[in-house]
Amino acid sequence: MTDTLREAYRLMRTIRAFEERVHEEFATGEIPGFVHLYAGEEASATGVCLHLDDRDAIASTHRGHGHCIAKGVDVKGMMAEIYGRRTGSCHGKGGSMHIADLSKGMLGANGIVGGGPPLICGTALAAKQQNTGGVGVAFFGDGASNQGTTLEALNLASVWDLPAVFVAENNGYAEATSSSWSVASDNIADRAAGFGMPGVIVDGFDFFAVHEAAGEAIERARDGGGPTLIEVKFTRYFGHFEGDQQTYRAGEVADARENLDCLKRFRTRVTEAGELAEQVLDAIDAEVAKLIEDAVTEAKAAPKPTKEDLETDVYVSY
Amino acid sequence: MTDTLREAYRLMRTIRAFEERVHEEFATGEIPGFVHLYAGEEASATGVCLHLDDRDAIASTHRGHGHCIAKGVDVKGMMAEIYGRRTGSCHGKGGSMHIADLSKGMLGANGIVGGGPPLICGTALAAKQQNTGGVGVAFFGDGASNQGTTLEALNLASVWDLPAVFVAENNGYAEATSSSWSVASDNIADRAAGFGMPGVIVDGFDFFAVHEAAGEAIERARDGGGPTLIEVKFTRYFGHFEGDQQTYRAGEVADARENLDCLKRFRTRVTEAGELAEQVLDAIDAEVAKLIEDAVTEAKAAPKPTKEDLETDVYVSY
Amino acid sequence: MARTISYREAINEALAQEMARDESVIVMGEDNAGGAGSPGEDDAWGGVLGVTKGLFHKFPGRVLDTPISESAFVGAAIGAATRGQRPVAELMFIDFMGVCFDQIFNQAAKFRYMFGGNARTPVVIRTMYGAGLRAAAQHSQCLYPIFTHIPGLKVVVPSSPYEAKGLLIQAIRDDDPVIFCEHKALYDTSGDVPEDSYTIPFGEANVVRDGGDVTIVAIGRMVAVAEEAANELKNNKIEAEIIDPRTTSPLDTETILESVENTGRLVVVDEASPRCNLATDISALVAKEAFGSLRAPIEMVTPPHTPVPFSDALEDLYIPDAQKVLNAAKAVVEYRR
Amino acid sequence: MARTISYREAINEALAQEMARDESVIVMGEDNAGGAGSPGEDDAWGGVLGVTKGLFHKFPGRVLDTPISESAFVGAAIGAATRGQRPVAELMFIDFMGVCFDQIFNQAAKFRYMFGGNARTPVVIRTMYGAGLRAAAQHSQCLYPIFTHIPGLKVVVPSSPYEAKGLLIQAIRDDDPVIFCEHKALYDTSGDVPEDSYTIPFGEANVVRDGGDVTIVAIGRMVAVAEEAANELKNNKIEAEIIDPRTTSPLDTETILESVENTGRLVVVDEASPRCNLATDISALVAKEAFGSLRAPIEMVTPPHTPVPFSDALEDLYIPDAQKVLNAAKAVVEYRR
Ligand SMILES: Cc1ncc(C[n+]2csc(CCOP(=O)(O)OP(=O)(O)O)c2C)c(N)n1
Ligand SMILES: Cc1ncc(C[n+]2csc(CCOP(=O)(O)OP(=O)(O)O)c2C)c(N)n1
Ligand SMILES: [Mg+2]
Ligand SMILES: [Mg+2]
Repeated sequence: MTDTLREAYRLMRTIRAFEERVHEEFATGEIPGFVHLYAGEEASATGVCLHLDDRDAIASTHRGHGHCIAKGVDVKGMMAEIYGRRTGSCHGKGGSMHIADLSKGMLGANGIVGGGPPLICGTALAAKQQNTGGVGVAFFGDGASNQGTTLEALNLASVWDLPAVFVAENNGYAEATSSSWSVASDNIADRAAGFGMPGVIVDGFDFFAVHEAAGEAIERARDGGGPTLIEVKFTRYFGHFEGDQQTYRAGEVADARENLDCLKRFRTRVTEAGELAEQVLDAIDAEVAKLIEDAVTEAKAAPKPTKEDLETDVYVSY
Repeated sequence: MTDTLREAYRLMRTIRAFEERVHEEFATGEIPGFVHLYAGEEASATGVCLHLDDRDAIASTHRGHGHCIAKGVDVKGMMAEIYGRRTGSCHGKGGSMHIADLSKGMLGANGIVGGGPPLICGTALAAKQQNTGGVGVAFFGDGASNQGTTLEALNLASVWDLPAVFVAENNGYAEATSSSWSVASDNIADRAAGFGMPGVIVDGFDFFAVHEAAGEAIERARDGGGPTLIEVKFTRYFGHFEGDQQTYRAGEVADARENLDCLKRFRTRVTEAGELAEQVLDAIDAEVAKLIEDAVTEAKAAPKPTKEDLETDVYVSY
Repeated sequence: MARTISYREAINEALAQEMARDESVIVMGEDNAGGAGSPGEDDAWGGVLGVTKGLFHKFPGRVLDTPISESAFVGAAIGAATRGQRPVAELMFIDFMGVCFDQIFNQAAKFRYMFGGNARTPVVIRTMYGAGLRAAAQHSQCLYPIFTHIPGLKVVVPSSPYEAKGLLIQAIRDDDPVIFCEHKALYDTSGDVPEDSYTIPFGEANVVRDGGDVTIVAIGRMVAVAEEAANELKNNKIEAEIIDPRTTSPLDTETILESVENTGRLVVVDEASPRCNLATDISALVAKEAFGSLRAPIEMVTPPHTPVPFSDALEDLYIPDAQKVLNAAKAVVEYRR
Repeated sequence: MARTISYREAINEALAQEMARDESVIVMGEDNAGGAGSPGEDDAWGGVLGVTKGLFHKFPGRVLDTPISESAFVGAAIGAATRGQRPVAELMFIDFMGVCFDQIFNQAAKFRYMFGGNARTPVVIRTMYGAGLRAAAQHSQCLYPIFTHIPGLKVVVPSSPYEAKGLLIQAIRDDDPVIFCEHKALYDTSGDVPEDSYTIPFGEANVVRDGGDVTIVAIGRMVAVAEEAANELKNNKIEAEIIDPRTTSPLDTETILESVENTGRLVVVDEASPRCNLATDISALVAKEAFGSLRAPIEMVTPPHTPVPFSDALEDLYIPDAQKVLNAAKAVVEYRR
């Protein structure tokens, strides 16, 4: 259990540090393209993925860095990818919105809202056909919960009785649009009943709440009990993407950072309970800081892909 | 009220007679293409459309004849269309699956399962923008209730607070697939809550039940009370399309025809209550029989479209 | 040993043989068995036109019915393909691609490139295309040009039972996403097909008929139309060479160019809508790469730029026929600058 | 009076003028205002790149934010168009067509034909296309060839602020469904644009530059690339005629054919993927209709058959540039049979 806690903290801290740093680096103009940061939402990816292993696959979103890190994708490869380098996870061909590592069961960040849930029906089906006990987990946002692909996937997972978990990350906004407006029901979890599965709501700032709810859902899925929809509620710390002025928001971020932050709450809880010492956590912070520093340094120094790379990797054979 | 009852019976009888006759004619091999018959489901189209007028629009499905007749599309034009004649509702260009009459607010049968509900959000939006008090009604099947387009439309209608009614015609099957299997919730109406609207279940063999539920929903919509999902449960009398051997079915059709039939029940009820006399109903039957006979005769005698028609009607201007 | 079987049977046999050979092959689609949850027969349909009939009982648990949720189940096939399965998903009519295209062209087609080569998505999407069954505008389209346009997809358009079987087996064994386009008006046509399993490689055209006067490239069902025209042309002492590309992506450009270098004349017959279709694609290829050999304008025989009409009277005018191919071939042969 | 404004401003102005002129024009899309249900500013975004900014307050109740439900709201725009509105729906990136294509190509595009002429669907779908912003494979496609393939759709590809305004006003007044493709890398480019309202008719190409040695047909952003190449060609004493079709459907075939009849040489520059794209479409047109005038192979300058890469290093290689157009033009001018 101490190991799990340590790992949970390490993952959450890594995600946070990664995102804070990308935020800074983006401002310098050196990072190309669109970047969507996961800071504030760390407890979700971490609380879910800590239950997963090699049998399991996840599908992510445009806001994918956290899911990648939590599922074990190499952090340096990720940073290099965001910089468009040949040493990146996708050799610079994908970028932030397409980081993937299929060998780790990470099916990719996804530039299409609602792109992931159908794919996860497939990874869950494969696990079922192969009898591996594996599960599929689809992460998607409140905005994506209105995309037909997502809704179809919920129904299909139930109909096929798949070992799947649908994690609706409700951070209150899809771009500048409030989920209280765009989701016609009170909660995304209220949709679960219409697709024949349990729907659960958890506080996304609370690692332990997410971890517990995800644990139950994943265990049920592994045991043949079918899919679950988990709605995780929280706030993103940065804009929709880097560059977003966020004039549609009020003071919710400052409040969340101050009073709800998953890392702070985690630290308070585990130290007060005597489960992990402050020094252990501080050591992790330092270790993570170094990792991120190295990742950025190496990414910046790495070569970009060249003419030879342009037309490769389209097909296995053609 | 007597007028409404008479009209209700006339519409239901017209639909039944139309479909029974198309069934016979199809068997002779003279009707081209795919034909899906609405017999058995008459109370739905009729019970809903009797509340509608020129301000209102409906969208239908591949099983569209009943909706067309109930919304006032010319029966002879329909028959000619099914025969592919130049005198048909669509000049022979559409066929059974695309009969439409926009001047009557009938947006078309639709070859795409789930094609209609998004369109109806639009007709409802237009009514709202123009402040006509009009409503939009989308008919769709149990199979279509699993199509993402349908589910998205439910949410959008709620979010935009549209004067729309969604009528899920659950006839137990999508092709050969049972709705008890393909719809993961117990009822399609159970999905309404997830999209912030009331969900109602009615006996589709009972004209009065449909008429009442639809009346409430349509009135609420006209009054600015937003959309409703109505699930109408019944059985289709013929195969999915003409030619379907229906080996997936048990004795439900014989039972329904014998004990649940909407026309029989309607007749019993109105005659027993003394609202309409047997003779009045018989006279309608005779009138309808003649109409259908004439429609077939005229359709068979009508000319087919010619070379000159092939490339017209693609654009208003090009 | 070859027997005469139908296009439908050839496809069914290819599926059955590959399912027997490789456990990871699974089949899914609306009513691919037929009867899920119903009280009667549980393999009631075998697909809307019976192509997958019988597989359900032969391969228990490996033929899956689906709800009418094309995005979800096509996506599921794609997801499963990334995890060790070789799914064959049926998109009943190619016309329905509009409700699930994203999963095909933004997901399956791009995984390998976006992920820097670290993906393999061996999924086959079988789908029915084409006019001739009076199925009207939403059930009669070709649309393979759209899939051909997308890098990352392979597109197969078998013209006969023999091609159907060999190309489908190849598609299933292939490691890239494949769109397998079956012409609905061909299902009941017959031809000689070996009983044993065999593959036809992608990107290798079939020279259906040799001839030195004009090259006719024809796609899918149009191959038979071209053959009909070629018989008639022979009566006019014109020898047409007919090329069936068999796959539009990859396209066997070499065979086409060689033929045109020999004949100097080209007619392309494509049942797809005329703008940005295979006829334009192949014409452009030749106008670029074999211009020096061309002795006449390149003719394209296609339907008009209209949706597919319902009425038999119109549909018969809509679909390219042998007469139109004949006229085009004569025009290019008789052309004098 | 013309002033210099940006492509973004030109589009915004066209929308504002048409909304002022015609009450039935409404605008909808994800964050087209921005801020629905949120505590802060209620016109916070004006679309993801600010194109519709300001309209929300100018035209109360006529700029609608939407959930991320492209099928539903694009379908709603289409449905509303059949009932007296002239909706302009924004499909944020053209790459998202895969989740809503059915409503566009099977519904809007086919209504009029399927219903025997008894339908009118004046809907405009504005959408952003093209590479250059390091937006990677799912946010950088062109895809207008797919829409051009579909009978019943009109497709507009404005190359400058002037064309953008005049073509958008025409699109809104047009009675057919129009796909209006805005190149994301052009939003910040500027040009002279009349303040008053004006329309540019569909199907009339713009001859951007006269020249007798080679015809260059270029689409959308490629017009500027062609101009750059033409300047360089001039230094080589080669006079290029540049044609901007402005609409790909309808296509002004006459202007293209006349030019090639004069120059005898053709280069087509298309940013879309190379198979079944506009470059092949226009090449095929010319190889069929102007063969007698052609004095050289038809060259096509397009990206390779790959998804759009993310890294700036690769994306810059991917997009056709002036050097490639220059090389192609030189090749056809210098060609000897
Ligand atoms: C199909 C599709 N529609 C629209 C977009 C543009 N888009 C990208 S992210 C986003 C908002 C997503 O909101 P949500 O699902 O809540 O995820 P979050 O950004 O809050 O993590 C939108 C509209 C897209 N990428 N794909
Ligand atoms: C998008 C799409 N998928 C599949 C089909 C093929 N199809 C036509 S009708 C049908 C069954 C529809 O079932 P349901 O919605 O219950 O309507 P019913 O036929 O029972 O009236 C199917 C699968 C289609 N036309 N469109
Ligand atoms: Mg969100
Ligand atoms: Mg049904």
